[in-house]
Amino acid sequence: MTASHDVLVIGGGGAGLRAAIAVAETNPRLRVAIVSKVYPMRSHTVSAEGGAAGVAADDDSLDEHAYDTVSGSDWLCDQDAVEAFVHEAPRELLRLEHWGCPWSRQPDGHIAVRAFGGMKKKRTWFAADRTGFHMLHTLFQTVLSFPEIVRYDEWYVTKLLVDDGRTYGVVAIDLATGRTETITASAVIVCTGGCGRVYPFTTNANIKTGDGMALAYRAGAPLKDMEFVQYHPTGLPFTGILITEAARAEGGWLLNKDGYRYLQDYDLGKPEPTPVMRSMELGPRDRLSQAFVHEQAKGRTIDTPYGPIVHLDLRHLGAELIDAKLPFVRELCSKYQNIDPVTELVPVRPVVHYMMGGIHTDIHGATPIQGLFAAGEVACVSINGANRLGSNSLPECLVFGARAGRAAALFAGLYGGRIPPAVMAQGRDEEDRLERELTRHLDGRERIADIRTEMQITMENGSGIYRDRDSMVKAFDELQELQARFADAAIDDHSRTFNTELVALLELSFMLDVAESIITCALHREESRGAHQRTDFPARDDERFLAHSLVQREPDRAGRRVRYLPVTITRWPPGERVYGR
Amino acid sequence: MTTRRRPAAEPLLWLLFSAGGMIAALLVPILLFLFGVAFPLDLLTPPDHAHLLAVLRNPITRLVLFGLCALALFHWAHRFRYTLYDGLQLKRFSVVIILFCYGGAVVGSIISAYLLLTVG
Amino acid sequence: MADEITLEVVRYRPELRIEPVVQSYQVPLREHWAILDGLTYIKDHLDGTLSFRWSCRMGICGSCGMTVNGDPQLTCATFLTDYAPGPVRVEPLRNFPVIRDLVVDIGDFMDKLPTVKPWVIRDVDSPVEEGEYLQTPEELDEYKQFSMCINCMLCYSACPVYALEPHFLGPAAIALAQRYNLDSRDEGASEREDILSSPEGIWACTFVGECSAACPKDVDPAAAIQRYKLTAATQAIKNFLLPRGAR
Amino acid sequence: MSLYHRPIPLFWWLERRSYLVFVLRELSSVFVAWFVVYLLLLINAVSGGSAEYERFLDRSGQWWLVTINVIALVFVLLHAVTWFGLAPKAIVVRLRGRRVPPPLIAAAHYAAWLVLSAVIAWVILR
Repeated sequence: MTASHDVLVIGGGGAGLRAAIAVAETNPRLRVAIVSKVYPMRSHTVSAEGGAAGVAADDDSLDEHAYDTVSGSDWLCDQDAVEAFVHEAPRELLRLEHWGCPWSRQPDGHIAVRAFGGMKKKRTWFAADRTGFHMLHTLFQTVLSFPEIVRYDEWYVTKLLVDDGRTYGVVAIDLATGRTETITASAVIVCTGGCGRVYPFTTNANIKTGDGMALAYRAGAPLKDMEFVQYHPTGLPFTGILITEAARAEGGWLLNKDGYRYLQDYDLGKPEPTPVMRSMELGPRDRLSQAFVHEQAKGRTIDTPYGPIVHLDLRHLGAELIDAKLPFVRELCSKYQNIDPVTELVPVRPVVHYMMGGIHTDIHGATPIQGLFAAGEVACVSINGANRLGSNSLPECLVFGARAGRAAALFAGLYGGRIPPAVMAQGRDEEDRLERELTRHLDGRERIADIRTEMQITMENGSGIYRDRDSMVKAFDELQELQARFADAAIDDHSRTFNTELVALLELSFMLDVAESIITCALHREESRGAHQRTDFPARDDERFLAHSLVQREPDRAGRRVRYLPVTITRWPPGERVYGR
Repeated sequence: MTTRRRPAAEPLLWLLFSAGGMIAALLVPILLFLFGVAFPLDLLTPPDHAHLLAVLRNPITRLVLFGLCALALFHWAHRFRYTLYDGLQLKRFSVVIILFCYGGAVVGSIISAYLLLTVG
Repeated sequence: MADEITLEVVRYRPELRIEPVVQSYQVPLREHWAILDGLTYIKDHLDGTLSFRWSCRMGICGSCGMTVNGDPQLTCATFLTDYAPGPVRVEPLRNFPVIRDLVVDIGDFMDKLPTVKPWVIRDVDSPVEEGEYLQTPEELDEYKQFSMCINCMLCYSACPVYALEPHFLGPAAIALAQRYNLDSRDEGASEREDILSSPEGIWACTFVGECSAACPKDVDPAAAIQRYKLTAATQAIKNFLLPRGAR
Repeated sequence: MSLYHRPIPLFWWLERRSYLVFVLRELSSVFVAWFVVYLLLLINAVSGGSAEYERFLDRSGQWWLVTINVIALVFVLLHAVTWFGLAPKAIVVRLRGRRVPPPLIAAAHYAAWLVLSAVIAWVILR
């Protein structure tokens, strides 16, 4: 069976919904559709807590936001992209305000902004500490007002159809019925988010399995800067549930087992009773997570059944502030940790949170494959470089979702038309393959969960907060082995109706590819920068590596190739990252 | 989208139901306690006839009692209608139920008006 | 504390049987383990054929609503130890057609949601260049509670009216309409009036109140509906008493 | 795709305690209506003169009538308590721009109940 659209968006989160609206607004005649493996309001944008950065205050400027972002990225971002980003972010956030997003307000009715890590000024818009939830639902409900936007809810895309360097659509499974379908489109926008589930301990939802990255990678698109994996310094032990950076921005402290604000030992400034911008607890996430590892090495963390922890102290903030600005933090602590942050210390540890890397795109969201666009966490423009600043990712979804939507609309308007027969054949082949996946593993011996767990442990050991060549080579070999074992993975479930095991199998296969790309890029980058810290190459090396790594499959799919693309520098030459002084 | 039929009666019936529910909640417990339980069981001495008649002859009393009777009956009518719909799943007989319930309330209101107007 | 607990999972497999059957599994009983952790344990280690939805496991995405020992719950926010020594019965959400095992079809809600126009409607849209629509914290508080809905469907599962009257718009959809009606930036209340005041709208509700009891986010849809009844009734009286032009 | 629709039992409200309480709450309306009938009989008796009134008082002492009235009183109290509990959800009162907290509105209802009951008792028993 086939369906046909002009623009097809894969993923119904912040970037995907914004992109779909942009398409509909740019050219209302285009037939635009969103394919998502979950209902859009279940997308992982929903879990974002702290806020969305966009210059709003009188004492702030676009240049300062740009500089914070550039220095936060350890100079690995593209500065033209950052300039476009900081320029358009406030406008996008305002647009969301017009669509009904319940932003927190000042007493006079203007938007309120809060401090955030690595930002010199208060510029983070927030809706209490459920910012992502409110943004997602606002976008989703706004999408409902566009009847021309068609949705394929709970459809899982398994393949991008690419022929001769141009994309023509996807093959997807309707989960409820198990039906596979070729959905053609003149332009495809990938907005599937990140891949935190490649790691064992992550804030990411179960659905964050790097599908879009793997789809593009398999279709021949390069992935960029995949070695940069952000560890958020404050996740709850066991669950990995995120405790937002806003908790520290509102004045929370990080304490080691002696009750000591240990960040002062790591060149992050002096402890002050109230928060100081770009200092101490308001430093960037990479530096804070690294500081934790050093504390652990010094034996100053606290051991628990769920690993070593430090404490986040919010007690001095008082119940009133916590209820007004951090109600979700209080709810999460009480539900999942049985503690009340008003009176008790919150146990936290670093947790995999975000992929700086992703599908290589230009500042319009276009990938090297014609007609293929990407936006949001799945893409790498790059504005995040080696380390993303907290609250830059939500506006990134909006700014680059909208840009990709406009570019895709333009592309589809110009280059619509006939689908080559080879593409339809590809579609049929993929449908056949899925049919085989459903039955071929009848006699398999490996369990999906076992391979997945081993992959996650391999990734943590091989490319955690600190890496070195030996650990990564070992991890790479283990991944090869896991790929081989995957071929022998069994599935118990051969039903066509809502077969979540088949989805888990396909997700695992995507994750294995993404994991491989992460390790490959990390091995090749012989320096330390931002979130990529190598004990065997502890210094930043601008001479060799002030460049994006691009990893791409060889056409025969057997090997992979890494090359480097110079970073775009417009106004801020590489310098030292200074925090707290 | 098609414009839906907006029932004209439903808001009015709901208001009557609500007003009846409120007045019943406020006034019925004490009245029922006194005349239904306390006096019959001799927990309290019932008032003599002359006193009650005097109270009843007061136009304010009669107005209040009429309001209580009529609204309470409409409260019953509305609530009982939905109890039959949902509790016994009888919605298919809705025409009969509506006639019985609201018709009953109308007849009851007329009777109470008559009785209150003809107080000796 | 015993180290295992029994999960009695009600399973419906359309290919195999007409009626759902109960299947029991032994899962580890550990502190901090949610019902959902028990289910993923089954899926990963005992029986890969068990189907259920889940995603964020922090009570915000709304995927994992199920019926636990008769009550509608988010299984990621309901803990095994609270049900010890068990057994715990896990069923799909009530009042929805079951697609498979613990997966229900919420298409009905997804179809109804757009009919209440849950988006900002303005007579005249101001360009974003003119800045934000001002809204004081007090004005925000007017609708904030009703904006907390995560569409988890627990309220529909708890609502007997929805069970008996499938055309009923239902608690979450009405609460979301009220969320926009009460938003100081919105001017679309009159456009939502027809659908909300229809027999399938607020008037179908008999104020059982179970939606609000079930809501994991304290949205209180029952209150939204009652408030709208009062608004609609007052409006109806006004319409009746006042000539058309004076409204 | 064949969906499974769970059948709804006729007495679905026996499945959950809260549903049962709901149906009992709704049934309280029958006893409210019964009270109106009883009240009208009383009014009729008072109108009919002293003897008629005495006869009414005698009859009202019959065991079955007292039983009905005790049950009715329980239901009417259930009605009053649930009504005052739910009223704050529908009624939003603002004083000087601030929303009055719902528990306060409920408390106001109880206060009104108390005062009115006292007034009625005083008028009748005076």
